[in-house]
Order: sequence, then C-alpha cells, then structure tokens
Amino acid sequence: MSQPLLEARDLTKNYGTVEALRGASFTAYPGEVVSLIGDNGAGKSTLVKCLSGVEQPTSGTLFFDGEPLVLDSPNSARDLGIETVFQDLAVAPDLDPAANMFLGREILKPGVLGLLGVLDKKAMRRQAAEHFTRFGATLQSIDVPIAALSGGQRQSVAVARSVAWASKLVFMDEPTAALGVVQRERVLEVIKRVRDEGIAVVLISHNMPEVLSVSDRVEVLRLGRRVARFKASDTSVEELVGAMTGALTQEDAA
Amino acid sequence: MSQPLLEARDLTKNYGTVEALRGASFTAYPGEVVSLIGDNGAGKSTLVKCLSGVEQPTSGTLFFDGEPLVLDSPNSARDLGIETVFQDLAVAPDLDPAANMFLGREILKPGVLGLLGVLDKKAMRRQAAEHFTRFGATLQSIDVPIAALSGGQRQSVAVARSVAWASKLVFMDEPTAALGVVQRERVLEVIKRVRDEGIAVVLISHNMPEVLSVSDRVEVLRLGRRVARFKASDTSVEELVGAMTGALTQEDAA
Amino acid sequence: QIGDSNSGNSAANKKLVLIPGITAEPFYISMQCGFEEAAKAAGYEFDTQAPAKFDAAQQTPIVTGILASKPAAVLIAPTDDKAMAGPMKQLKDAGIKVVEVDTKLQDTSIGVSSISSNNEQGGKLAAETLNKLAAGKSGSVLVLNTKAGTSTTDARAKGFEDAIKAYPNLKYIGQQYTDNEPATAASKVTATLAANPDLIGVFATNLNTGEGAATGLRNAGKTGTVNLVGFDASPKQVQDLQAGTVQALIAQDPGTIGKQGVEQALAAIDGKENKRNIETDLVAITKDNASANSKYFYKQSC
Amino acid sequence: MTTDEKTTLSTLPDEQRTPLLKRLTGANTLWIGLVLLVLVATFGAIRPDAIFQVTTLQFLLAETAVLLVLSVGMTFVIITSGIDLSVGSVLVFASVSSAMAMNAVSGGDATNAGWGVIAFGLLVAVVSGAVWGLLNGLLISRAKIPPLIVTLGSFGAAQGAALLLNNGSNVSGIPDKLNRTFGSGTYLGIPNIVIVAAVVTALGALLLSTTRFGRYTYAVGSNEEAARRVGISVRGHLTKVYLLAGTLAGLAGFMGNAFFRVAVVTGHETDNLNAIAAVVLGGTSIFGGMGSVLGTVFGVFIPAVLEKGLVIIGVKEFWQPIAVAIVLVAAVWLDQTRRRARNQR
Amino acid sequence: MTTDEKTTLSTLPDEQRTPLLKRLTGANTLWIGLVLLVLVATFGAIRPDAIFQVTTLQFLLAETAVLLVLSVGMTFVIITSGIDLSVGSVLVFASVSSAMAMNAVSGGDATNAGWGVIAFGLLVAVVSGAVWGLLNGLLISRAKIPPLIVTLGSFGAAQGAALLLNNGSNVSGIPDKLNRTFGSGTYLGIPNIVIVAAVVTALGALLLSTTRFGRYTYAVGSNEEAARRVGISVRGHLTKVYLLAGTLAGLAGFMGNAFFRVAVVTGHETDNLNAIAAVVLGGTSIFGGMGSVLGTVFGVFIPAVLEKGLVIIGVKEFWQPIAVAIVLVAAVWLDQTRRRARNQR
Ligand SMILES: Nc1ncnc2c1ncn2[C@@H]1O[C@H](COP(=O)(O)OP(=O)(O)OP(=O)(O)O)[C@@H](O)[C@H]1O
Ligand SMILES: Nc1ncnc2c1ncn2[C@@H]1O[C@H](COP(=O)(O)OP(=O)(O)OP(=O)(O)O)[C@@H](O)[C@H]1O
Ligand SMILES: [Mg+2]
Ligand SMILES: [Mg+2]
Repeated sequence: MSQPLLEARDLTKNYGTVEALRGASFTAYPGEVVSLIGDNGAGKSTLVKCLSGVEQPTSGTLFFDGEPLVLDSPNSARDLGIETVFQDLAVAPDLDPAANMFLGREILKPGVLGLLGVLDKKAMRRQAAEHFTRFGATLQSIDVPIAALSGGQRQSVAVARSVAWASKLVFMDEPTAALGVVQRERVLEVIKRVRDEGIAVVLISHNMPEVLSVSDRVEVLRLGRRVARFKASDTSVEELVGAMTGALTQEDAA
Repeated sequence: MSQPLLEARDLTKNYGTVEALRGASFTAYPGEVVSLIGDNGAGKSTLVKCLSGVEQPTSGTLFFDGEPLVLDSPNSARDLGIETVFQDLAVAPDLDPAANMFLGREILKPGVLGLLGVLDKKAMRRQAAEHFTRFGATLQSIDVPIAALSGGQRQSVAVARSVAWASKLVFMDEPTAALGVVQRERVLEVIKRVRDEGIAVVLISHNMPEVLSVSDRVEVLRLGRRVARFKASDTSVEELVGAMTGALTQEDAA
Repeated sequence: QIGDSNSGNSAANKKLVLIPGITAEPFYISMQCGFEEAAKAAGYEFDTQAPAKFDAAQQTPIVTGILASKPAAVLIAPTDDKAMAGPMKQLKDAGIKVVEVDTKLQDTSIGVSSISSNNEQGGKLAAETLNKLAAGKSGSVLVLNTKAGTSTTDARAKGFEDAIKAYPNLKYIGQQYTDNEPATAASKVTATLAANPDLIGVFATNLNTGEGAATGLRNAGKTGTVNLVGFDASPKQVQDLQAGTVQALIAQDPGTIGKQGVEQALAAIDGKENKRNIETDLVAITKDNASANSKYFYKQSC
Repeated sequence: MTTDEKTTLSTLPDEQRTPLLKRLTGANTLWIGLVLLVLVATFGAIRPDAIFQVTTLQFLLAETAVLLVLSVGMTFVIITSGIDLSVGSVLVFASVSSAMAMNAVSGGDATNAGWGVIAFGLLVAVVSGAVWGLLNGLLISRAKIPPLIVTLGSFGAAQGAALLLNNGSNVSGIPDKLNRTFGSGTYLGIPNIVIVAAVVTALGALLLSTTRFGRYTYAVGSNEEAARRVGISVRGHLTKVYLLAGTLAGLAGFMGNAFFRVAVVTGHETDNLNAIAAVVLGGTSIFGGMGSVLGTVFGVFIPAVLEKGLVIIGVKEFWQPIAVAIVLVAAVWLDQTRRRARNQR
Repeated sequence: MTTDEKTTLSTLPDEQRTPLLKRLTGANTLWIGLVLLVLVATFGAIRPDAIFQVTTLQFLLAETAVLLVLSVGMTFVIITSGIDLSVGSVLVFASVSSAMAMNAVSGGDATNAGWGVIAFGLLVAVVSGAVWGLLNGLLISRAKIPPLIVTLGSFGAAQGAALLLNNGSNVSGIPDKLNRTFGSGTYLGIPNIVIVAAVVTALGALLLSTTRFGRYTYAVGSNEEAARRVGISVRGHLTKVYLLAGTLAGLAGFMGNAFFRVAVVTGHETDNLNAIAAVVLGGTSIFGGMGSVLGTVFGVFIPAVLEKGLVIIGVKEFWQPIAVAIVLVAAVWLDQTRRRARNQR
C-alpha cells in the first residue's frame, strides 16, 4: 500500500485513574474508507478525539503524510484538512442549522462590509439548505435553534458539515446511529463519493453489515488497544465480532 | 385483540409554528412489543414525550386501560408503571451511574436513618452493578460521573434504569443506537423477557431487521401522523420502508 | 465570654491606630492628616485601617484585628452606637485606650474621651443657611440622604427636618435616599424638579450626594436658582462653592478632631486626666465668607 | 422560531426569510418593550405635567447613558455565559486615572484645558478600562479561572488601585469644556452624552447580530466545547469579549467625568448588579447562548423609568425599592409566560 | 474519580469503595484547604504573637459565623444552578423584625427580657427568613422566573420592608441575656455563636452528602429536565432549597442581633456576593451539579483570614482589596490547575 495519510502509534490516554487508551495504534490511507470498530468503551471515541486535536494523548506519536505531528488543538487538525463528526455531535444548540454548518467558516459579505466581519447570512442559509438536501434531511423550519431538531436531523447537520469542509480526512464517529433508513443510505453514498475524491474516511459504527458494505479496511479496538486489522472483502461479521469480544486476536495487530 | 393498555387518539403538538404531531394515533397492548418507526423528524420522539407526561399535547386524547387519561407530569406516568428511555437519555451528567440508575427511587438506610432520608449508597451501588452486568456494560470505574462514560455505556445505564422500574409499559426511544453488537443483543433479549412478563414495550428504532426480529406489531409515523400498522410476521423491510417514505399508505391507519 | 483569655496588660509599644467609619472620605482623610501629624510629633508610630463601608459588620473584624496587634491607643469612629460597643470593649479590656472621634457609643464607659461635632446641629445649621439663601422667597426644599440607617447622615437630616419647620416659606418635601451614588442623587434631583418646579433648596447630607445634586441642578439649568447646601468641605466642594455650583457648605473640623484625639489618647496613656466630651466647631461657609473660613477646608492628602 | 410559514429547507425561497426589522424588534423583546411602554403610560397618566416634559426625558436619558454603555458590554459577556462583576470598579479606575492624567498634563488643574487634553483624557480612560478588561479576559480564558472569581477579584483590585491613585479622594479639575459640550450639551435637544451612548449601543447591536464576532459570541456561550472543536479560538474570543466590556467601562468612566465634572472614587458598587439585571431583564439567559442588545436597552430603561417615575409621583421613600422589585419580577414573569405560550401555542 | 483501582462493575467488591473520610476531605477540596493553611502559616510567620492568640482565633470564628451560615444555604442554591442575591437583605429583615418582636412582647424594651422572649425572637427571625425564602422559591419554581431576577427583587424588597418596619432606624433593646450567653459567651473557649454555626454547617454537609434531599439537589442542578423526567418534583425541591437558604438567613439575622446587640438596617449589601464567592472559591460550580459544604467552609475562611491578617500585619488599607483579589484568584487558579492535572495525569 501507499504511504499512510495518518498514523498513530502506541497512544495512551488516561482520565484520572481511567485508562481509555492503552497503547492504541491506528492507520488511515488516502482515498480509503477504514472502519474503526470495537465494543462499547473500547476507546474509539477517545482515539478519534486524540486524532482530531480535541484531546491530547498522554503518550504516543502521530504521523501525517509520514511526518511526525503534534495536534495541540482542533485548529491544527482543521488546518491539515481533517474534519470530524463527533459522537456527541458537538453543535451549538442555540444556533440554527445553517449557523452550525458554517461555524468557524462563516461566509462574509463581499466588499467593505465583509472586511468589517459582516456575515452573509443569506448565502450561508442557501448553501446550507443545499447541503442538507443532499443528505435527505428535511426540516420544517430552518429558523429554529438546533436544540429543537430531532436526533436524526441534528446528526444530518453534523455530517453535512464535516463532509463540506474536509479536504484530506474525515472522522465519522457513529454518523448513522440516529438516521432513518433513507438518510443512512445517503450518508453511505456520500462516504463513498468522498472516498472517490481521494479523501480518507474513518468510519466508526456498531452496524457490522454497514461496516462491511462501505469500508475497504477494518481496524478493531479492544480495551484501548488495536487487536486486529482486516481487509473488508476478506472478512465476515462473525470474524469481526470475534475480534471485538476478544474471542479472536491477531498477534501483529498492535 | 384484548383491550389496549395505552391508546392515543389524534394527538397534535405544536412548537411555535412547527407542527411536530398532526393528529397522531397510537396503540399499545399489554404484553406485546410494538415498534414505532418513521423517518427522521416524523414525530416519534415527540409522541413518546407526550405519552410519558414530559410534554403536553396541544390537542388529542389518551386512554389507559380504557379510561381517559391526562398525563400532566412525568410523575403521573411513573405512577402508572410507565418508564421511558429517552432518545437524549436525560441523565444527570454529574452523578455516577448508580445514582442515575436509582434517581427518584433511592434506597434509604433501614431504621431511623432511613426516616431521615439517609441514602444506602452501598446497596444502590451493588444493585446497579448487577443490573449493568445484565446488559453487558462494563465500566472501568463506577465512581466517575456519567458524563465521563462512552456513548454506549451511557445508553446501557438508561436502558437498565427503565427496565428495572417499569411495571406496565416501557418506551424505548432508539435504545440500541449507540450499543455494541453484544450489548444490543442483550437489550433485545431483555425486551423479549420483559414482554413475556406481561409488560408492554414500545420500541423506536431505525434498524429494520431489528424491528422485525423483536416486535409483534409495527406502527408507522409519517409527518406527524400514523400512516400504517402491521403485524411484524406479515410484513417485510421493503413494506416498512415504503410506509415510512410515503410510497405506501393504509387508508384506515390514522 | 469571647476574649476573656485576653491578658489585660497594657502594651508597652508606642503605636496609635485610627479606625475611621469608612475608607476614602475627605472628612476622614483630613482627620487622618491631623492624627498623623500629631502622632508623629509625639514620636508615636501610626496606622489607619478603615472599613470599606460604613457598616458595623465590616468595622468589627478591623477592631478585633487591631486588638491582636495591641497598639497603645485606638481612635475610632464607631459605625453604630450600639453594635460597636462589644468589640470596642475588648480594646478597653486589653488595656488599649479608646478615643471616640466623630461618632460615639451610647455606652460612655468605654472611651476615655469623645471628640465630635454635633451632626444634628449641622443639619440645623444647614436649614438656617438655606433660609438665609432663600431670602424670603418661598418654595420646596429637599433633603438628599445617603443610606437609611447611617447614623451620621441620619442625624444631619433629622436636625434639618426639625429646624426647617421654623420657616413657613420653605416647604419641606421629605428626604430621598441615594445609596451614596452620585448618579442616583442626580436622578432624584431632576425627578424632584419635574414634580416640584418650585424647588428652591436642596440639602445634600454628604459629599457624594452633593456631587450628584450639583450635576442634576446643572443639567436642569437651575444652578444658583435652587440653593444647594452641602455637607463637608473637601477641595472639590470648596471649588464648587467658589464656582457657584454650591451655595453653602456645612463644614466640620476633622483635622482638629484627629489632633485632639491624639492629645486625649496620649493623656490617657500617660495616666493624665481626660476631657470626656469635646465638641468641635461647625460652620456654614458661603462664597462670601469662604476666605475667612479657609482653615475649615478639608485636605485631599496629608 | 419566528417564521410564519412552514418550509422545507430544500424549497426555501429567500423571500420567506424573516425581515430584518421583525427579527430586531422580534418577539423575544416584544413583551419586555411593552412593559416599558406601559410603565411610561402609567406614570404619564398620573402626572402628565411632570412626565411628558422634554427635560424629564432628557434627564432620564442622560442619567442612564453610563449604565447603558456598561450594559452593552455586559450583554456580550453574559451571552458567552460569563459574568463581569468588575465593571463598576473599572469605571471608577478609568475615571480617576483619566482625570488625573488630564490634570497632570495641564499642570495640576485641567479645568480650563482644551481639546487636546480632553482627547488625551479619553485615551487614558479607554486604555485603562481596556487593560483591566484584558487582564480579566486573560485570566478567564488562559488560566481558566471562573469569571465570577476573576471579576470579583478585579472588582476589589480596581477599586483599591483607584483609591491608591489619588489617595482615596475624588479628583476634580475636569475641563469645563468637556462638561459644557459633552457632559451637559445637547444636539437638536438630545444630550450629547446620550448620542454617544446611543451610537455605542447601535454599534454593539450590529456587532452582535450581524458580524462574525457576534456569531462567535453566541457560539462560545451556547457550547464552548463545540466552538473549540470547529476551530474557533475560544480563548482569543473570550479575551476579546472581556476586553470589550472593560473598554466600554473605561469609556463609561470618561462619560461619568464629563457628566459629573468630578471623578468619584466611591460609589458605583452596584453598577455590576444593575448592568447584569438589565441584561437578564432584557431576555438574555445567564447561561449564555442567547440574548440581544435591544433587550438590554429595555432592561436598562425599565428600572430607570421606574425609579424616576416613583420619585415624581411621590411614592414614599421606603416603598420605592419594593415597587421596583415587584415590577422587575412581574415584567420578567410576563415575558417568560408570553414566550412559553408562543412556543407551545 | 477518586478510586485507585480499576474495577469492572460486574466484579466490584464493596471493600474497594472509597472510604468516607477520603471522600469527605476528598481531593476536590484538598488544594483549597491547603491554601487556607498556607495563609495562616504566612501571617503566623510575620506576626506570631498576634496571630497565634486564642482571642484572635475566637474573634475570627465569631465574626465569620454569620457569613458561614449564609454560605451553607448558598451552597445548596448554587448546586441547583441557582443564585440567591437576597440573603443579606433577608438577614436584615429577619434581624429587624425579630428585634422589634422581642421589644413588642416586652413592652417596648427587651433589654432585660428572659428566655421566653428570646425564644420568641428566634422564632420570628427564622420564620421571617423562611417566608422570604419561600417567596423566592415559589416565584422561581412555579412562575419560572430566573433566580437572579427573583432574588434581586427580594434583595430590594426585603431591604425596603426592613426600613419600613422601623422607619429606617436601627432597633436596639436586644436582651442582654441573649448577648451575654449566645452572642459573646463561650463554651470551652469556643464562642457559642461559632458552635451554632458549626452545627448548622455539619448538618448542612450531612444533608447534602448523605441524604436524598442532597442527591436531588445535585440532580436538579446537573440536569433539571432529567430530574423532572425521573419523577423528582423539581418545583418542590427548588422551593425547599430556597426556603432553606431563607431560613438560614433568618437564623443568621438572629445571630447578628445576639452578636451586635442591635438590629442594624444598613450593611449586609455585599453579603450575597461574599457568600457566592465563598461557595465558588470552595469549588462549587456556578453552573450547578457539583460542590461541597466543606469547600464552602474553606471558601468562607480564606477571605476572612486574609482580611484579618492584613489588618494585623498592618498592610496599608488601599492595598488590602488588591491583596485579597490576588489571593482569591491565585487560590482558584491553583485549585483548577491541580484538578486538571489530576484528571489528565
Ligand atoms: N472524560 C473522561 N473521563 C473519564 N473516563 C472517560 C472519559 N472519556 C472516556 N472515558 C472512559 O474511557 C473509555 C473509552 O471511552 P470511549 O468513549 O472512547 O469509548 P468508545 O469506544 O467510543 O465507546 P462507544 O462505542 O460506547 O462509543 C470508557 O471506559 C470511558 O468510560
Ligand atoms: N422543542 C422543539 N421545538 C421546535 N421543534 C421541535 C421541537 N422538538 C421537535 N421539534 C420538531 O418536531 C419534529 C419531530 O421531531 P421528533 O424529535 O419527534 O422526530 P423523530 O421522529 O423522533 O425523529 P428522529 O428519528 O430523528 O429521532 C421535527 O421536525 C423537529 O424539528
Ligand atoms: Mg464512542
Ligand atoms: Mg427521535
């Protein structure tokens, strides 16, 4: 395979006395969909947070395009073209969907007003609407704060946001958990399309058929450590479940 | 069929100008698992909130065991033996899992101390641990606030809580969305066991195979209205999806 | 009782402490100047510790703190004539000589001497002055007070209220409290003007109310038409008097209070006889007699 | 929340957007604005001669100008779910240091000083306010100390520092020119000081509702972690917000000097609570994420009108705080009830 | 958060539970307690003769007793994510009404009254505090008005009412017996007023940490909606919490009468901020859901020790608020940093 886009080696992360990661490694190659799976509490979300600059790992090293990397803030990840759908979505509940979609990437009015930082709300609202439609999300009113949306609607907004801005890598932590059947299909399609544009997609999901259908590779996390790696085409649901529950381990996975 | 345990007729619910429910009806019989399905934003969670006393419907009527009913607070629902797993879980993030599990149902110390309202924390912790184990939830430390748990762990706590206290009816709003493969199986087993004890279970899920495997009946909500009802044994994923997306409607469903 | 284990031996040090009623008031600053000058002259160390508010609950910890450091004598302006008795008695019991300045306790057994000007008298003087300034014209008069329950300013207001009745042409329309905020004082003056266009006189019982009242009258273009009588004579107030913003000031003599306080304290330390009650001067200063009364002007800093 | 039509995003025409005016005066501030109107009407009915005078209005506006400027800054702070208890002390510090600076460059007494000195005084006031604001902001955003503690600390420290500056005395010698023009002058009948406050308020309202800065303010208050994760520099933004509040407090100090012709070292102890109350009364949530400057304007004027009106109609002194309390609580109650009703209709 | 072993729930033996002592003195208050110790040690090193005197300690404790009682109530309020600005005024109201009641039943002057009258005075103080607390609680929980506005309202209203009661004057005539025994008496060298405050504090700590009432307090503050959904009567609980705070303020008013021998109508304006600062300094989050009474105790004593120590060592007065501010901010900074370090280790 080519050079990994992002590689993590032996990450550990402690919260007080809780060890969320105990030497986890992870690799993502450009233009692939890699699924990261594991039991509840395995450390998947923690790993994603460490890889997107939201949390600092207690120890371990990161490489991006082969270069060592320190991600000291979400901003550094963003500057590398990395976007993330967090499991808790991390939206601003009082802002409307368009504002959330463009948060941190606001469109300014052209000309002097723009230099003064005046927002072009109309343009943002229009573009946001287009994005949401792509994901099959229908909102009764676009003016409501995001706190008033249904769980699935909120998730669509978060997914739309990440895909809109990523240029290298998207982490998606259970992006389809709350989605309806139609919306889920749309997201899986978008994932594939994004992959085809050369962007790496890291998908976290507990839905094994979904994992097998969309991903190129699968990495398995267990108790904060990588315990197995599979090519999606060579494996089965049973094998994946075995790896997650500890019934099966690969010696060379860590 | 026997007399419905809970019946809702023509519920509407407006939030400002948003119409979340537009004349929704719903029926649950004792000792059955009925799935409530629908697209994102169809109004499922709103309906559950109205049926568990958390929100007051704008109009419409409820019947419990054939008697008209007004649910003016979550307490009235609780007194009827109704428990709910909310989609947003509604846990107290600063309290530990055991405290959340027993919230509102605390065990007091025996004797005088109990009369003074002193908690028996040990007993609660022990019992909570037993419950969690039943759902395959493993926590690294039981002393952490629930905010520090992984998404799946948090969901396990909420599910364990509802099942522990329900005596007549459990609403489960996407109880398995964040669960791992093992935990999901456990929850489905528990749902069946609870049903066999004569308790009605209302399951909301976007996972159609899951819905078909566990439920006795399925009701479909679309744009705030009931559009179809099925016996689980007589229907298929395609039919359900058709009903949710509006490709198929039953005249008599509303 | 609290403080019982306190040894009654008099401290052998040469230190005097002044505890004013509130920090940062020109009146007390001037008193502090007189105090420091006299203490220095007598070869004593000196310290001043004031509460942030004119409030017994805030002055008490200061008194008991000073108690721990055992100076030879304390000059204090008790913020409440009853509430401060307990803590001040502790001073006395510890052998520290207590001199009351500006205000005094009801209990006369604690202090060796009380040096003050009579605030009620000051209010009366203000009423007389206002009558003189009105020169026979009739109209309403207003008292702007600080905070309800502040002993000194309440006494001034009371003295004024009692005395103003003697002048039938002046209609007393009550007092307004300002919480010692100039902004509130300004607002209450302009509101009163709107409701009582015949307003002819205002008595402001302290510095901040005076500043606010002057601002209110100036904005209403009533400077000079409505006679403003202030209390105290800080440099700014004197300046306003000369500029015609304020028509009269009731001045006390804080420097002398401080100086005499030290004298009485030293007398008590040396076992000499004390004068139990000393009343200092109060004068009404107007633009005309200002230069003659310049010794009453307060000091900004020592 | 304020549209009248149901729309699906995919079919949303731009024309259906709520118009700017409607959003500005929007339903969220409607009721509290009505309370203000009712108050004025009530007092006016009782004493029309005294209330409906041009001068009464002029005074009311001029006397409220300082608090209004403070409250505009406080609105931003509270929307970030912070709090600034230090504004009153910072005002005092700025006012004292500005007055002393003007005196210093005029050889001890600036009473007859000209525009150059006045401009210098303005600069000193604004800069000293900004410095305190920056200090607050840095301690809150970098050292992650709760705003309540930081600003309670600077509340005390700025006051102590102001007292130290001039040894606890008020500072006189404010230029006459400053007072005559800015402090008590009028333009077309509107006090100049009010014009300044109005301009500040309008700029604040625009900054909050139309710019990226305002958007980030809401975002940080709504969910700080979310704002951080999308790459907003939360630290930088919080620093700027407290800097803004401090700067406005500095300006307010200068306005106070112009208005009162003296820098007062005591007083202003309750400015913080008054400003916070105005902001909350105006519908801004103390937990952040929502609020508006227009609401704050109503929130500033309701107590101001009330206090003035009660004096004018001659309510007995000790009843005044009780009446103010009742109206405050009733106003917010009405506002809340109406909003809930609107949302549940 | 404080266990040392990793455990899986399913295998958790009871013995591995953190012991009570460790939880009470737990790491959350450890550092702020250390700050207090360091303060005492520092002052002690400078003036050992003055600081390490029995009487200095006695006075410190006695003078802090009233604020401590207020702060215990405030801890509960803040843990529910509320705030109570009215405590100082309620204290004044209770103190005035209790003193007047005692005078009234003793024919105008209660100075020589006996225990019966004193007990009646206590009852009046506590009940009048409770009434204000109940009013706050009902307005907050039933009418859903933000606590900040409600208690700012009762702050003004209770003060106005107290002034009305005795026409703006202090009330004297407090029974000598009350002052001699309760106000300034000691038991084994400990001032009786301190014993009362300590008992109140201990009961408050137990109530918060071991009972259902305390658990609900945390739950309501952590997520009010969640508490409501599990069937906790959130309204009832909030009412009780403000009732508790009001009742304690009433008791504090009575303690103040006993200590000062007079019911003072001025002052106590900053009691609310002082109590809030103590609670927050003690590690309770202003956003609710966590906190402890022990932390509040440290939070009360740090400023108290500081102020007393600064007076004793003779720091110049204008520097004192600055010094207090610096220590406050530094203490919280240290506390926060240590906690973060512990969680991230
Ligand atoms: N802030 C925190 N403080 C303490 N413990 C934490 C914290 N965050 C996560 N943990 C713990 O770390 C472990 C891993 O959590 P993480 O959220 O990474 O799991 P996950 O693999 O994403 O699980 P899920 O599938 O349920 O989302 C869990 O045991 C969790 O309790
Ligand atoms: N508090 C609220 N204010 C305004 N609109 C609301 C509110 N709650 C829900 N809605 C709207 O009501 C509709 C139904 O929401 P609901 O949460 O019931 O959907 P749902 O069927 O549960 O969807 P999902 O499958 O995504 O969970 C949505 O359009 C949503 O935006
Ligand atoms: Mg996760
Ligand atoms: Mg839902």
